[in-house]
Amino acid sequence: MKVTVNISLKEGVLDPQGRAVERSLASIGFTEASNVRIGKQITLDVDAEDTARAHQRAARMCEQILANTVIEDYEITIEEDQ
Amino acid sequence: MKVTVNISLKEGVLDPQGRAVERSLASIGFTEASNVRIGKQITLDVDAEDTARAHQRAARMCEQILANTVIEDYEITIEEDQ
Amino acid sequence: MTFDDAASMGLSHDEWELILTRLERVPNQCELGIFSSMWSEHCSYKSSKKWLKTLPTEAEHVIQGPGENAGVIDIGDGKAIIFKIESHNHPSFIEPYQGAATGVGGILRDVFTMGARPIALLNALRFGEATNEKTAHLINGVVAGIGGYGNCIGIPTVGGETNFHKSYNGNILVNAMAVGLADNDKIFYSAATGAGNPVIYVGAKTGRDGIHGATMASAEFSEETESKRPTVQVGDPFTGKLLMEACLELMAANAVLSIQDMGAAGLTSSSVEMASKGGLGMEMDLDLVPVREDGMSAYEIMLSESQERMLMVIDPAQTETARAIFEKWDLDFMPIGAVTETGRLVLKKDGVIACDIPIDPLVDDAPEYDRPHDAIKPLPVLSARDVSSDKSVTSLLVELMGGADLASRRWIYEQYDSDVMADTFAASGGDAAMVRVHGSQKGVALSTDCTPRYVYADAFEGGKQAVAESYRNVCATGATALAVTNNLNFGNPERPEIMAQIVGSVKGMGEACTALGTPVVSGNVSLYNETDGEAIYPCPVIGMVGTIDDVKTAIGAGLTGTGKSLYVVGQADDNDGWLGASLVAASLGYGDDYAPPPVDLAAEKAHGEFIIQAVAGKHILAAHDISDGGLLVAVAEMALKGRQGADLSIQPSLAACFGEGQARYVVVADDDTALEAAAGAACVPVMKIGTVTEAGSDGFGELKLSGADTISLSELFALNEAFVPRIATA
Amino acid sequence: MRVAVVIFPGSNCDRDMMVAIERITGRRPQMVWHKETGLDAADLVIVPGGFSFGDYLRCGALAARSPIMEAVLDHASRGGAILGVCNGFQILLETGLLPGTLVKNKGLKFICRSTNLQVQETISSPFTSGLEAGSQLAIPVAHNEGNYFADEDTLASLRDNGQIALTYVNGPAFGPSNPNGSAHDIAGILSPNGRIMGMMPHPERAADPDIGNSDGLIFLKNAVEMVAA
Ligand SMILES: Nc1ncnc2c1ncn2[C@@H]1O[C@H](COP(=O)(O)OP(=O)(O)O)[C@@H](O)[C@H]1O
Ligand SMILES: [Mg+2]
Repeated sequence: MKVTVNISLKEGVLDPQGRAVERSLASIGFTEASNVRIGKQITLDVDAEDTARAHQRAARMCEQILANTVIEDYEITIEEDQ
Repeated sequence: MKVTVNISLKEGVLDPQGRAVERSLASIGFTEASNVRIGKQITLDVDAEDTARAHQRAARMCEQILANTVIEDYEITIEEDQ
Repeated sequence: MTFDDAASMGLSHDEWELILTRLERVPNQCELGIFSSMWSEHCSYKSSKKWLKTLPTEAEHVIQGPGENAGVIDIGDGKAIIFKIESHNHPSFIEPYQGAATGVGGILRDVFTMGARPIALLNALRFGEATNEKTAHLINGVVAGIGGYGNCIGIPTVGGETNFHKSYNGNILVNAMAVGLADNDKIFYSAATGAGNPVIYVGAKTGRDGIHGATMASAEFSEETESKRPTVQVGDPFTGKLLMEACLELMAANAVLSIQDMGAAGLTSSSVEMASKGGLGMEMDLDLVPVREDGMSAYEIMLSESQERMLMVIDPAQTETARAIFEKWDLDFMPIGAVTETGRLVLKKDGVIACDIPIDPLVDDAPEYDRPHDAIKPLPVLSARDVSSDKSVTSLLVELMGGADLASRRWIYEQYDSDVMADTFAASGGDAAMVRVHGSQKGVALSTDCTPRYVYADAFEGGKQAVAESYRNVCATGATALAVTNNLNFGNPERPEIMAQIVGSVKGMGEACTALGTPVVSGNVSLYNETDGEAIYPCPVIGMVGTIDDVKTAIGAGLTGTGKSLYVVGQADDNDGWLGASLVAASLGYGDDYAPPPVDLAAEKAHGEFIIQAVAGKHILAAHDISDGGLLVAVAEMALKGRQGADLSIQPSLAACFGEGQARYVVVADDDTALEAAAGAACVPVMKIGTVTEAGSDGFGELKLSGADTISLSELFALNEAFVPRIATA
Repeated sequence: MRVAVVIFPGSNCDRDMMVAIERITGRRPQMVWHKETGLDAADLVIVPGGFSFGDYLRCGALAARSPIMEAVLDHASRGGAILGVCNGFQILLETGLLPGTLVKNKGLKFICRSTNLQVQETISSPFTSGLEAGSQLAIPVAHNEGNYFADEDTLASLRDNGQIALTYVNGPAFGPSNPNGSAHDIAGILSPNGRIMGMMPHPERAADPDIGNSDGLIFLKNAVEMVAA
């Protein structure tokens, strides 16, 4: 199963990277962009009998290694294999 | 408008981080995970009259700065403000 | 507000009553938050103040002792070195990367606030034992965080020390030291001056990060705190770099009257300290503070610990110059208030007064406790005759060098940029690190040290030893030690046995600093390092600074000069050796309940000065102090570093090889007669212990010991290098 | 001979490079802030190391879009000589002046240590022509993303055109000779016309015999002399 994990900084946590990118965007003329936040998108294949199980395992992976749950939130989406 | 840009490495481009994550996942028992790839997810607000325009501007941003189109692909999704 | 609110902010009942008396009314939440932060252990040093006052802080070369953002010493040629060490223990346990990174950022601000360009970073780290499940995660995060900040901002991290011990399983220590260089007549202080002068906020915007970090650093840990996970401060070294450059540029333009970084307790402690030191008041409009989140209350703005911010009072005529500099560096620059004559801290928020309190009580009435402390009970001396082992000294050497205490720290220090600024003469991997004063030949020698097991066994001797070891590390390069900074890491001071450690080690440290002529010019105290009632091993870290006139004359610890003689300086024969609290004794099952090696300060000084002379007189080609592990370990370390071998004639006994007697060095003599003559003239005992031998085809030498097996140094090297990477990737 | 050193917010090897160049030429190079737009007819433009814009987004990405880079591109199009070191190399890749990309080190960690470099046989270039092919230089690296990557065709053409200038080789330094996993052990490459070079190791940090190593000085001195020639 194709699993996508989106990892983003928790609200209120400083995102220095987002801030720097926002400034650069503005400086080259993209003044309409604001609130830039930069997170990660991890994609992986998970061998599991069903989506529920894949979701459960992916959540475990996030808790243990993929996300830094002190400062990050994660969101899992699953696409069944065709 | 809320714009989400997902940036991923083109196929064939080396992803040492993805490989390392895959190895550490396996080492702590997540042997069902494979093909781990690490990309970015950038979210931003774009001030634009309509989705088409927001999309066009976001694509410009990607081409000019957000993605390195030599090695990265990008995908834009737009959510209209409520 | 009620006492319950006060208690939830960590205030005692007496402290609450005192606030009511001083204000003659009940404080509001913002005011109470300000009192609780200013009176927290972290900001007020209420448990340690009484003892810190006993430390020697003066000398002719001291320009500024404790009390400012950092200590300042004169190093001649119109230059000053500004330095300090600080802990970030609790945040680093919760979020190792960001905790360590913000620790580095914070200590750098302390140094450039005073007008210095930072030129070096060091650290002192304590992790739990290798088998602890959290150790790998913590060491990876902390080391990456230290590097993440220091590498990015472009200050070389040149040294440090690392220990592993089970007492740190639930409470690691992350102490960071920053060293800066300034002109000795261009030092900036924090005392506010001139009623009516503008108070300017510069740097990053304020968010809800780490609110009440100062009080968190003053509380014990429990499993519960760990799950509470307060908002973690995130470091932004990029903004830190811009802020550093902008501040230094502004100082060069002579626009700054007083300046203070926002560290623990953020805007609260910076404004209160500036006003208090200037004997003045301060008025600020919090609506003008640049914020990055909506709806922040006065309380939140005052207590936020967002990083990369500064508060300053500037010359009003220079406001536009100042603004232009900050604009160039893309940083916020905002006049938010003015210095007043009232002696009060007055804050406005949403057009109304949010706080109006006298400043004096925040500083002067901060409680000072004389906490009860147990007497130090002398421990039995472990006699060498009572220690035996069926293992050979060579197998013990291999065991020690491949274990947690003595294994190479390369995996750690290769993650630090130690060369940026292109003035690094010697970085990690030897005794003291050495950086050159830019544009001159002068070298600054730097070392951080503490041996917690000695302090645990005998706080007084252990406190002395931390200073002595740091001193030796500096002397071993040929540099003269000048002054120290210290970071006192202990458990809960409300327990008499912990307080005894604090009192004992401060006394020992003070005595050593006096005897060695190295006053304490700055420092930091971190208490309540406990988890679920288990205290850490006491860890009063010393950061030592010395100088040498010409870096090119400094020597290293690596063996060099095939055929040259090896000597021990500080010892005349090898019939005895101190085994109590030594590494070899621990490995043989004799715990830490024996007296640690006593420190003879007069000998330390005499031997240190002899080494400096011997370096200057070119009598010695290499030197290494004897510390953890004793003589044989010292020689093995020199051999590994210099990639040469040694033929030794010492007794293959436990005491001779592994005794940890103090005030000793191993040196390579250029000329035996000359060295012996110099030693005789200085009345310093020396003992010839062998010769330097050539490296073999594998690039390493061998260690030969009469009456014992020969040790292959390439094998020893592999073992010595393997430990840290192995536990870090566990 | 005029040398210009470009400075971005977050550059941190600009001063080191300035000192090294001054030692060679006896003159302080022109130090150019990223918001400027002109390069005063420099003969050699150096993009130094550091963490321009915090290395946020991608190393070198934000710097590559700075105003001064127009002038740098202009200089390049006129056949001007450019040297990018470390972050400067990353910036030159982001602008497309050099092919390929630098990804995270194989060990995923920042690495700071000395490396041993071998000068390769290359096309005619001011950066290599005075150095003997096969000779070695000990120059330190300090980076997180120095793992050179390009597709097979690009790598083949780099090799066939003689655009590989420096490679990591075995030497006395501890650890594997290739510190970051770079393809073909690449430490530095040239543009097709040889006028632009990018390298990960820091020659300006090994440019002072008083603190122990001057192989970087040899490299920089040669570059300065050859550009001037
Ligand atoms: N956390 C660290 N950061 C940087 N360097 C370190 C660190 N830990 C140890 N080192 C380096 O490793 C070497 C050995 O450390 P240590 O055994 O504490 O030395 P010593 O016994 O001489 O004080 C020293 O050069 C020291 O600077
Ligand atoms: Mg030492």
